[in-house]
Amino acid sequence: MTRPYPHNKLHLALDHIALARTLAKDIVDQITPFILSHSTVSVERSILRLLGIQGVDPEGIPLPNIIIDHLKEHHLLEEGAARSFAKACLHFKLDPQTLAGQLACRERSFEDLPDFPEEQIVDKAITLTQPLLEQISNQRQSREHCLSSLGDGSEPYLYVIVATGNIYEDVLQAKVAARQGADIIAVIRSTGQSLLDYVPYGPTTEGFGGTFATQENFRIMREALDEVGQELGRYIRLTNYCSGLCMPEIAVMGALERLDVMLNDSMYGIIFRDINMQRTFIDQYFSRLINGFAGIIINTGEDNYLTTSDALEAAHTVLASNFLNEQFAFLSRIPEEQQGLGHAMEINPDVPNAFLYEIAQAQLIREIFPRSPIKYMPPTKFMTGDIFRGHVQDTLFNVASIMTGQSIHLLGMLTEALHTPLMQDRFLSLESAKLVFKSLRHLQEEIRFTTEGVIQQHAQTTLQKAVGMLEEIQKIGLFKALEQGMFAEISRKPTGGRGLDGVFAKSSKYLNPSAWFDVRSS
Amino acid sequence: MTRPYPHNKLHLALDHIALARTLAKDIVDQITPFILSHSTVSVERSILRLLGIQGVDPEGIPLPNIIIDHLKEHHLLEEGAARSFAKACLHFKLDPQTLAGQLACRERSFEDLPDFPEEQIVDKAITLTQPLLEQISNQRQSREHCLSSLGDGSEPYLYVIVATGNIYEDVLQAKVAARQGADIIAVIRSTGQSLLDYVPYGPTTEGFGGTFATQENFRIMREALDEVGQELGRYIRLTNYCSGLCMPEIAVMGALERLDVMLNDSMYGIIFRDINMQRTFIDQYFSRLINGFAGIIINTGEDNYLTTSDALEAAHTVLASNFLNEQFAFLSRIPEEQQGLGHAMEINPDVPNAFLYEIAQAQLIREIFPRSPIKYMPPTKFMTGDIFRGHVQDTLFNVASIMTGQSIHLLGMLTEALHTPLMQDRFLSLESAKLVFKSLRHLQEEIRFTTEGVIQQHAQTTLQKAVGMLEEIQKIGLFKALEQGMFAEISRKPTGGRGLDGVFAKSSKYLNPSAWFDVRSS
Amino acid sequence: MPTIDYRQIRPYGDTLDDGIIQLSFTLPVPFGEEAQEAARRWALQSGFWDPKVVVALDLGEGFTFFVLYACSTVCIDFTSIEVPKLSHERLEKSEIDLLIRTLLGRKLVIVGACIESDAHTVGIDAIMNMKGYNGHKGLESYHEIDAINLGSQVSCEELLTKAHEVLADAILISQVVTQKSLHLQNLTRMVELLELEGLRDRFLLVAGGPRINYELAKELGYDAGFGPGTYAEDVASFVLDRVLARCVK
Amino acid sequence: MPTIDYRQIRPYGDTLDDGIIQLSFTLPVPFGEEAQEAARRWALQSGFWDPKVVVALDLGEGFTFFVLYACSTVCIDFTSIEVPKLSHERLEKSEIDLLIRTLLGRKLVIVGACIESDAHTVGIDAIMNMKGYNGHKGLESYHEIDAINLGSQVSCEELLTKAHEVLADAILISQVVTQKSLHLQNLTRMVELLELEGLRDRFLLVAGGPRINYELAKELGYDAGFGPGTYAEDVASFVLDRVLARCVK
Ligand code: B12
Ligand code: B12
Ligand SMILES: Cc1ncc(COP(=O)(O)O)c(C=O)c1O
Ligand SMILES: Cc1ncc(COP(=O)(O)O)c(C=O)c1O
Repeated sequence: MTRPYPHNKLHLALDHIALARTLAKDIVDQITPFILSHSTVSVERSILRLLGIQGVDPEGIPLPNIIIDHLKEHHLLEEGAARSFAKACLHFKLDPQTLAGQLACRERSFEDLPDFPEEQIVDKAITLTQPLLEQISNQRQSREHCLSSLGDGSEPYLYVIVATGNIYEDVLQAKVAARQGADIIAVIRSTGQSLLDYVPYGPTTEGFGGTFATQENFRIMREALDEVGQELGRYIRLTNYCSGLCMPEIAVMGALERLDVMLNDSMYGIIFRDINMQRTFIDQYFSRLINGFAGIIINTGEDNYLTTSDALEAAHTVLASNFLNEQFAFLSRIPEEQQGLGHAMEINPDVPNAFLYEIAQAQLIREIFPRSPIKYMPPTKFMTGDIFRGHVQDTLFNVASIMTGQSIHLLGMLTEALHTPLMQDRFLSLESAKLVFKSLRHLQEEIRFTTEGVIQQHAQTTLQKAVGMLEEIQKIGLFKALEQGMFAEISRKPTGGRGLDGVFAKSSKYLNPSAWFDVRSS
Repeated sequence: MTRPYPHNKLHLALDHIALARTLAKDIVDQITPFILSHSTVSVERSILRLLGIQGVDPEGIPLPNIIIDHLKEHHLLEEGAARSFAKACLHFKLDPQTLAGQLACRERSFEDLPDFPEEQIVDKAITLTQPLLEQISNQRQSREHCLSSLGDGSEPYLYVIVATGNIYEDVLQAKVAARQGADIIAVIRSTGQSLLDYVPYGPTTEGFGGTFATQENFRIMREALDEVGQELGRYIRLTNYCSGLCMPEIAVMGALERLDVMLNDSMYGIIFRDINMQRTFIDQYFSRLINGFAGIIINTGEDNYLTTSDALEAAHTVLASNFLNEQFAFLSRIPEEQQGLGHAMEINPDVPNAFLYEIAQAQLIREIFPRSPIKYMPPTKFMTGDIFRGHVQDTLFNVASIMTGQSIHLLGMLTEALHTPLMQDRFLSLESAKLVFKSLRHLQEEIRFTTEGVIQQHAQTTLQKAVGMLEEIQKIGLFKALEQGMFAEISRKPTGGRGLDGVFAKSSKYLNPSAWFDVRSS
Repeated sequence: MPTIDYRQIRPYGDTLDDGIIQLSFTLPVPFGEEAQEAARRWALQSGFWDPKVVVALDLGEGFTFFVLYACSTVCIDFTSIEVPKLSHERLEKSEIDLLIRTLLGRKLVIVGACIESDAHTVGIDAIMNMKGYNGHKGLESYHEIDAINLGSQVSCEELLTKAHEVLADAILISQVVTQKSLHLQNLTRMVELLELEGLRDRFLLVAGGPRINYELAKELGYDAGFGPGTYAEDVASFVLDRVLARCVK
Repeated sequence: MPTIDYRQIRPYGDTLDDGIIQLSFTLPVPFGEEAQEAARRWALQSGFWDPKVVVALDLGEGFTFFVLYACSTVCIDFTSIEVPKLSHERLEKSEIDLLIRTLLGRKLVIVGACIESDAHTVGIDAIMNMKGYNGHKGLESYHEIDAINLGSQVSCEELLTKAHEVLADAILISQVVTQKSLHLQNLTRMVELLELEGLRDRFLLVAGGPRINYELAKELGYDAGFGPGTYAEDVASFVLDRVLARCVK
């Protein structure tokens, strides 16, 4: 598959698609002023990381957290952490990391820093972030270089997860998977990390259902994949989760360590982790600025809606949300080519003709987002302990994917209902996908859908319903829509959930670091 | 699927199809005089069975074999066994079974029987076969009755094999399979039975890779399937092998015990069992007269070609042979609705786009034989010991089948490369096929093939090549074609192979029992 | 027909008592004939006979994957198996509401949550939320039940506090993530907390999740446990039965 | 990185030495919780720990199918494994022809067949016929080899007669059907026939087929055995090596 996707097999009404985009933009525009006028503790921590601050104190608390507490204590946060550090560096003539260390052992305080001319502060701030922003740019170039010199897999990319909880076992399994043909390796995060309001530090070997996302773990895995990729003559992409209460910080860490793909949704945390929506909208905006700048493909999480809602009834909510994620991404200047919008094959296989509806939905997303490296998720909800049946369901998923030109193909595992993948599960899954993709490689170009058939009609109806839903949201606003449980049938309150206490209004003196990305990403 | 198959998706040239049929008819016509003027020991034995003769002598030799030896000894065979028995019954005023018993213990001989007026002999022969022919008619009606009262599965029919070697384990497994949704149960024959020039007798529990085909085994299985079918409210069809040196006898046995489907090819024995071709052509003709009369669906064995030849290169040989089998069937007055022509999905899955070619070939056979309950065979040759991979290959096979409207769908087994199916293998396979068929039920109607695409072109080329092959055969004759190894790349000589000594020319006094079927089947 | 001796049950491949089973596993040894032999020896040493390594596949990095068929000689006495089961009757929604009204005379109060780091609410929602599961309405839809679903990632302390506050009859806990026996840790934590506070007998304690069953839950110190395929009425029947039993005492 | 102790190898699930394996089998017991418990007990009795019956499915007629994951404690000493292998060098077609010409000085004569009831000729054809297999030409294509393929369902007697008649150096036998160990019976029959006639040492005797390997063939009294993935040159190299060795003797 080469994007943009060229076919128009569903006879979709182009004006419906345009209308949906206008509505989605409107909805995002409604909350943009709020987003731009606020920041959060995690945004500020990520700015500290961009200044080069890392490490933990003797008790293991990350320096960025300690500093934010300090700034908060002295009511300096509203001006932005960057301003305090620019001033402190100018004043103490020390680098941020040294200053951070001193702050951490209470050898120094930022209280009562003398003021400097605004221009000097801005200049300092820019100079301070220069090295890491350059490192990010270099990583981006490095990726582009590897892709062009080593070569890339072909779409649909084979994407598998490792989730042993131990980064070293993960590395081993990731390498095994790469040798077997995986194009993308995702390291799944430990259960519960998303609700931590700090990022763990160093290499870790004890996670549940996943491995902690730490910068060191990112580095270790990146190195391993570069090594095996070099050997295989194929660049192996690395994925992690830019999600949860530390979304922006993880974006920085990922950008620095050359992750290639990040799970990064504008609303997932709200809906599935009960993170406060104000917090999330601000965090996602900033994290996406970084992802966009770093050339990282974001993956959105609409597939998750279908784990709590019925995949047939809620098909349009996925599409509507894709439109919103697209507009949120545009707001952070992420181009379509970096927007891996998510969707899934989750219809109950007991529904007669389930596959036809799946094809309709998959093709619909493909055609509406022709430039997006859309992410297609395998059956999970209706997987059972019968691994043989599961292998069949996954085979049909592979067929659907290659038939509809998906881009990022998450491999289904025959043991989905049982455990995070064993080494052999991943192997069997890769073998299956490779077989199907090879065998059906050009099926897509060989078939047309019957005019006004079930497939076309289901796709058209889904689009119509999505437009209807967006119209509704545009009227009531996104906050209200979330309160009404319009996504995944889960309702959240604007002031409920975790992390609201980390949100604050920027003061008029706030030093806005997002401007930096403007310059560089253009 | 309802037959005749309504679509024309491949843009096949109808005149090519017509030409192929004309050529095939010509080829069959060329050897028809030979077929009609000859008979074989097995044809004669089957006539004895139609007279009601069964059982074995104290040494276990079937009475029909003993009698044929007797007739041969006294040069009576050329006149047909029916004539001798008609005369003997008239003379001794005993029934055929009693006479047969007496012949067997040499209490009596047919040597020097007095002659009777021709009309009286013909009448007697007809009267003698009346009861069993009626039993066959009744079985046929009984099947029709069950199908309409109990109900039938829907196409593609789920066809599984049992092959434990022990009829009682077979019965158990057949019932289990029926409960799991199987529409057709085939009892596979023991390795080597096809080369026996007699049919074993009674219930058997010792076979290798299959269970002996005996009339008693047929009866036991029929009874079991009727029982479970009654309970399930679905008629379960029974299949066996009408093939090998005893082809015509097995046809009689199957007709009497209400088998529904018979593996019954015009050339399989020649090619794959090295049975003499003269013997085979005569035997298959007579066996098909019976199958046709009994309302039994025959299944041809072209799928086997692809176990020795490459499925892509030899695709046209399958089609050409299908045309021949069709004409041979017509010669025996078997209507299209009883002609389950065989083909298979056997392309090496390592061939890029293998699935497209498979679809092309499957759709081709479907469209060319729109009324035939075509039989579609699963991957066998490229199955490996990797049962998980095998399950994927079989899933693709299931997809291909439902996408192209196949009629009789032989289930692939994940353990194909390993052993005859375990109970659980069959179950997993049925589960897979049911899932795929339910999920993709109407996919067929939802897709069209791209004009001049790979699929259409491959189908058209295959048809052209088949026409070419038939033209060649028409020129050289079928015997020569077989000698040249045009099918399955296996070459056989007209006077080579097994069973030629059982062939004889009918004398002018030969009493032709085929006439009986004419009357009844019309 | 083969006759089965239920005192001596063996795996069935295609003939009674043939003992055939299928296995697959990975060994951390490099692909090759020696690897194959290692797999065969593993099977022999595990007590199987006639093991057939039907495929050995190179996973890379010094790992090999195997599929085997083998014969087992292990026999099970099926006649001796007794599975502990819930003793009460399973009632329907309307019956439950009626019994609460007539026999208990007040609402039944039930709190539930998916505790600690676990965020899989679909299971507990299936039991508690209005909508229910597979056409079986959840506890919220029962007139005579006060059902309070706290959702996901609720700490044991929070859950206990809530149970106190609403004077709950029963506490329902869902645990779905089982990797490294996390569910056992979390479930045990709750029991310990209750015991610590001397409250173990104050509430009926019920666990549920894909790897939970009655036996396991009892072992962990719960009053009952429910696995896949549970509906609200199963849980409500049980809770009501026990609450009524307590009232009588 | 986990370091592997090759003297103690255990199955690998997702962590070194976790011992995880997958099993599936059928028990002749009616579906239900008792069946599930029977499967669990079977696994425990087979020596596995923490067996998880992840699915139990009703096959009907009193049979139940199970999938299990369990942990194995069996360790294998990988360092002690030695697989007997062919001792000679594997040569290419052209080398073989050259060596026959130069060292043997006459044609090598090889007869082959698929014996007794077995009709699976694809394997023996792959070795003997002109066309060969997977791009590896068969013995018929070798200038210096007289290869006579008798085809399928050839009785042992017939094959032996032919071998005599052509003064064969080697007899190749293919056996594919293995149900109820039919292949072992047939292969043994051939050896016995040769021994009976005092001819065992007259011919090199080579077996092949999907379930044949060197070790098994040796046990059965053959000179060598070849399994899946064999090509003509493998067999020819072996035969030539042994024939030359005899000449030298
Ligand atoms: C849906 C789903 C999710 C959704 C959850 C959405 C939500 N709001 O619940 C999302 C996408 C968010 C998710 C996330 C994760 N998931 Co998840 N998820 C699943 C999935 C696909 C289905 C689970 C489900 O909904 N089943 C349907 C319900 C109805 O079944 P049930 O829970 O068994 O409930 C029934 C009974 O058990 C019982 N029951 C359940 N609870 C209770 C309680 C009581 C009191 C009673 C009486 C009865 C009862 O009644 C219910 C109805 O009959 C499974 C795989 C699968 N097919 O099972 C993986 C799975 C459970 N997830 C898994 C993992 C690892 C995760 C993550 C940790 C991955 C990660 N690192 O990011 C995250 C983090 C979640 C977290 N912090 O816990 C693993 C767990 C592995 C293991 N055995 O430990 C699974 C098995 C997938 C896998 N193979 O890796 N997941
Ligand atoms: C093709 C095939 C057929 C064809 C055979 C055509 C022919 N002319 O050979 C047909 C359709 C006729 C057939 C029929 C039957 N078959 Co069949 N068949 C197969 C199939 C699909 C492939 C076998 C094959 O060709 N493999 C490819 C060759 C190249 O591999 P190979 O034989 O292993 O050979 C290689 C090596 O082993 C080695 N080798 C082999 N022989 C020799 C000899 C020497 C000397 C050397 C050095 C090397 C060597 O070199 C070869 C090349 O590398 C298998 C299933 C499978 N996928 O394996 C079933 C299979 C072998 N058949 C089976 C059965 C049961 C039958 C029947 C008995 C069924 C029946 N009752 O009707 C019949 C009867 C046949 C008979 N009398 O023997 C079973 C055997 C079960 C068992 N383990 O016992 C199998 C496994 C299918 C199954 N799962 O049920 N079959
Ligand atoms: C967009 C997105 N973010 C995050 C996650 C994972 O959850 P957590 O944030 O708890 O690691 C998912 C899960 O699939 C997801 O889709
Ligand atoms: C037409 C036909 N006859 C017979 C057989 C079986 O062989 P045998 O006659 O040896 O039982 C097959 C095998 O698939 C077949 O296709």
